[in-house]
Amino acid sequence: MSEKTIIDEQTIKEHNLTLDEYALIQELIGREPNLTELGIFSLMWSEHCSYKSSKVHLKKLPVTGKNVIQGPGENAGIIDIGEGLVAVFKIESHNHPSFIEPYQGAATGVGGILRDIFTMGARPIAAMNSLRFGPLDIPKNRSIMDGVVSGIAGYGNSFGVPMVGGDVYFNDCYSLNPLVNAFCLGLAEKDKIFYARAEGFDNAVLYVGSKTGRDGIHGATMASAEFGEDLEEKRPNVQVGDPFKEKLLLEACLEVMDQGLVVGIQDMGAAGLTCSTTEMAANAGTGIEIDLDLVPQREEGMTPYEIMLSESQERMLIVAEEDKVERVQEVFAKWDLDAVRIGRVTEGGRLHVKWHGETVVEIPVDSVVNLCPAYNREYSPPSPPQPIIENTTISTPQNYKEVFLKLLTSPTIANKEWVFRQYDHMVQTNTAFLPGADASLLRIKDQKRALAITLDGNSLYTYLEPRSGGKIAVAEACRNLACVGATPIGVTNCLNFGNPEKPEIMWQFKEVVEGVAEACQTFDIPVTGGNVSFYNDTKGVSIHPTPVLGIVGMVDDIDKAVSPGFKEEGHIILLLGENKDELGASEYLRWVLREEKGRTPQIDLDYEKRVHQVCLDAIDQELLFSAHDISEGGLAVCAVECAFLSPTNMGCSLDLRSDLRPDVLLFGETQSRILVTISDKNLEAVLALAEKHKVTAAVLGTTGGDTFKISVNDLSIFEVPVLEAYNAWKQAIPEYFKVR
Amino acid sequence: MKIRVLVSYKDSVLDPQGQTVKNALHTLNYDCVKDVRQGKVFELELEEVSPEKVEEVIPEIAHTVLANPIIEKFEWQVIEE
Amino acid sequence: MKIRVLVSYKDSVLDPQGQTVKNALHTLNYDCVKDVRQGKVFELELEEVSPEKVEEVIPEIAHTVLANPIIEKFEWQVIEE
Amino acid sequence: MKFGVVVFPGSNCDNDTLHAVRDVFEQEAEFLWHKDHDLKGSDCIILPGGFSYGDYLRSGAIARFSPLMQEVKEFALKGGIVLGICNGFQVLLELGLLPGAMMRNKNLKFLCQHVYLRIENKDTPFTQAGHEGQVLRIPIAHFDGNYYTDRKGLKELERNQQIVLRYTNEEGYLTEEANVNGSLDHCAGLMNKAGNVLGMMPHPERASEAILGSRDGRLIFQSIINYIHHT
Ligand SMILES: Nc1ncnc2c1ncn2[C@@H]1O[C@H](COP(=O)(O)OP(=O)(O)O)[C@@H](O)[C@H]1O
Ligand SMILES: [Mg+2]
Repeated sequence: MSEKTIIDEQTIKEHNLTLDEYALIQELIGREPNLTELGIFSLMWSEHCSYKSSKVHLKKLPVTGKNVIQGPGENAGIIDIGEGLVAVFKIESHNHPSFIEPYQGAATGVGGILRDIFTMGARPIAAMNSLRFGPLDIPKNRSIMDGVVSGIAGYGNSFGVPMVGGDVYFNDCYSLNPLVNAFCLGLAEKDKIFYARAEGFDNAVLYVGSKTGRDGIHGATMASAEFGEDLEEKRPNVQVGDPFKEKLLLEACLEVMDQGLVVGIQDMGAAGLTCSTTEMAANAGTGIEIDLDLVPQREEGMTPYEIMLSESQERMLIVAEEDKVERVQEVFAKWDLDAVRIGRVTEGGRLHVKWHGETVVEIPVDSVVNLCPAYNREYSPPSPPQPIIENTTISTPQNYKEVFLKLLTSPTIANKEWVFRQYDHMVQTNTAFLPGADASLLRIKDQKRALAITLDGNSLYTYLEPRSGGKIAVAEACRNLACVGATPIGVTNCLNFGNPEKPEIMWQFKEVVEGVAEACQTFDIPVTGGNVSFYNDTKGVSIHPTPVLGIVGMVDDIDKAVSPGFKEEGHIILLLGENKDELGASEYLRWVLREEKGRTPQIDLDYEKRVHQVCLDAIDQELLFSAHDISEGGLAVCAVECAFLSPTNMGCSLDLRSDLRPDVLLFGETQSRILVTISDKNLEAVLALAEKHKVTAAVLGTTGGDTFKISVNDLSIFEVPVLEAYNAWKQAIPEYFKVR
Repeated sequence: MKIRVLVSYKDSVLDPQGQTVKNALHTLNYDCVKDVRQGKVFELELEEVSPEKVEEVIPEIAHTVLANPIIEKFEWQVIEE
Repeated sequence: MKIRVLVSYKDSVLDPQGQTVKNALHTLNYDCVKDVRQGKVFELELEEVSPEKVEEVIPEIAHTVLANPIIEKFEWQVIEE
Repeated sequence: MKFGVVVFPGSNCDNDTLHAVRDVFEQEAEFLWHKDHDLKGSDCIILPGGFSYGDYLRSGAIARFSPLMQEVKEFALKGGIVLGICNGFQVLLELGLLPGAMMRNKNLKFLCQHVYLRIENKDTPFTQAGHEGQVLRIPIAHFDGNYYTDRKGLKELERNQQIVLRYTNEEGYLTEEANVNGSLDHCAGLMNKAGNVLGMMPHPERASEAILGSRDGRLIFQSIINYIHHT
């Protein structure tokens, strides 16, 4: 064996392995590993690849259901949607790279999630992204946001996947640790799904796509370590994405799949060749033998360590039968791509890597892929616990109009057009609802049915009450789907947390996962996959626990789907659900009163589900003109958004009756509420549906006029021209980016 | 005074644009072109600065604004006094 | 042999990218920067070509491929023999 | 009639365009591979949107060297109907079939949104189903759509009524704000002097079905179909 480096404690530490883990490695392979082998274990046993801290808790998520074809474990989850089609979807984080190099970090994040989808045989039909930044008055945060958004745009637009939605939240905790979570949905034919399995002894192992360079060596371990002062040094580990190559790769892969030339396929994302070879072999109970001299290389003099650990983008590993190799190569040549045989599938479950005629790696794949120790890390709630805040200590607004306009300028609430205008959200001509609706709606060509997708996750809730926040994240995503008329069919989730070695972070994690699990169970939706991103701490400060839920829903008849904007003057505005005395954890408290405190809204999942059912039934019976869920900013913001999203900035007047304080009533974020509009003649039918499902429903007002008016118990609270409110909402984010 | 700053990807970083240009040149039968790297050039017009100041300011500007030191390198020269 | 080709907008064409860089520099108080123009630089690695051939080929490549003569001009130089 | 939709590496509106002419307008239509030399008897060639060759170097700059573009050029010079949409428009400019060049959008950002266009010249194969001054709502999605030509070139364009579509506001006025990408003279769609080649930045194929929010793009395809049927 070459590369006889002595492996000392320092080396082990640099590879983010503990001494116990190292001892286990020695035991598993029956000798000292060499440096390349150590690198391989280090990658595959990193938190990012092995889920060693999260596994025990992730088991609590419900993963089964009658339509689940593939749950967690593969590159993406798969749900059978009938008529011979499957939906393939997944969410991934690219937080650390996006902080280091916002444009390329975010771009390659998009590239990675796209490959996860098309490696399974699905054509990506839509993408979304969930972003978290620090406050925009800090220039560094603006430049991160600018870079991230243009990076996502740069990659997605060129590749040709519509970026149809997402969410953006702002909080101090993301200042040195932005979050970039990328979601993608693909469609495939049920009988043309491909897995990462190296089946069939002696089948050829082909390397396709871009050449290998010294990119992002140790990217996966980087994503598994806290950033300290040595940030600068870790910097060169960022890759440059090539969306053009990726597009060619997509077309070539789908073509060889369509022609039945592929046995198994796996993208080379984080952990590159290492991950794809070992996982494909382990999944199939086989081994793989490759010769590194055959790997297309961009740079000279690369060592086996570098080649195996490189994270160069836009590459895939394909296993094909010997007599099909030539045809595979022809297809790739048509798309101007390399497809090079680098090895073969072997018996005996070992990864065998040769270089310059010598064996440089010889290890059991199972030990690398499946035998990483799982940790049940210590957890404990923070002490002291999060402070509760009593309404009585909160002063009521002097000037409601002013406060309301201010709330609309919170970047978390403000219009996100500055973001999504940079994304091609219409390519592929399936986008039936443009960004701005509660959920994005995608038609399926030649079908009545449509898919709806949404991302959600309010981390202020999960910070203050992790379990309840976890439930709410699921509930809100499902509510977004219900608002357009979609029934949820599957969940993917990205769990962004701090350092799991800290007991209070682990506690947050456990609580959130249990909350998410409970909600998914109640809504009866399977979790088909996701991603965990730990170590989102910079200089010892952790982000708020941030689960991002990506939920896919199905609309049976696209012509019945409903959007959030008011449609016509004189419609009745009806509230489904109840207003409660809950102001804690609200965006109003955070942005206007600068208090990140209080209890989160309490959620009754069963009631929530019934609210969705009322909405879904009403949409199915074509009783609703619009529906919009109440979330950040509360009832007032929800209603004014319906005005903004109407074709003409149509106003409304709300005449509320309530015993609640007006500020609580207007800005509180009680869950399980949907604001709908209906015509006079349908009022009774909708009320009957509400009664049937034991849901409270109340008429709040009517649409029309060009002002937004609210009164409570006949007392006028404020009135504002819709246009004035609209401008505040619309200009808030662009204002930060104006050249001064 | 006129300064020219050249910014390009570090040698180890993939340069998709340069590669694509190279391939295009090959289809046009310019086979003598073995490699292409593409970068950016900035021409800065400066006023009222001493040569010493320039020595200080330009690398600073290049490092913080014009180039992204994580993936890019730069060089600069005076092209007009 | 290494050739550097610089491509930039003709003087008559507005250069919004350069302007944006200039504005960014002004916000950072680099007031000495009066103007910025941004362009592209290509570094071509050539093999097996005579100097005469280079004189012929490079302007051709620059004119037909690297620059769009409607809006751009170019200059070139040998940077490594 | 038959449409040929050219596929370059990096084209990503090729399927959308084919869907529009073949499934929505029920015309014969086929993809044309950039490496081939065969127009397959098409009556109208469409260069679709996307990022041919990644738009590296310049938008459309490399696609123009594709083998098939020789045939397209000859086809156009003989009077064949050619429509370039978005990236296809950029290719036509680079190819020299249309005058001028594209620069980055004035705000230096990619722009995806609906815009309003006014038909400036209805006596063309591409707009004859409409009327002069008619305002269309069609989406754009591009980074380099800021049209430029020199003063002399512009005069020429105006003299020949070659600017077929202009960015306006909803009421059809040429406001600064409506000219989202900063194009010279609000140029959104440009024709050659002979009148058989049109380049337009907006995507008519994205506005050809009610479910997509607008059907105004149909006018362009309908005009071409009418035109071909009458010649
Ligand atoms: N990162 C993003 N990318 C694309 N669209 C976004 C993004 N963030 C927000 N949007 C769009 O803006 C709209 C409003 O966003 P948000 O305020 O987060 O809505 P909500 O919480 O009600 O779902 C949504 O339709 C969403 O799709
Ligand atoms: Mg919502």
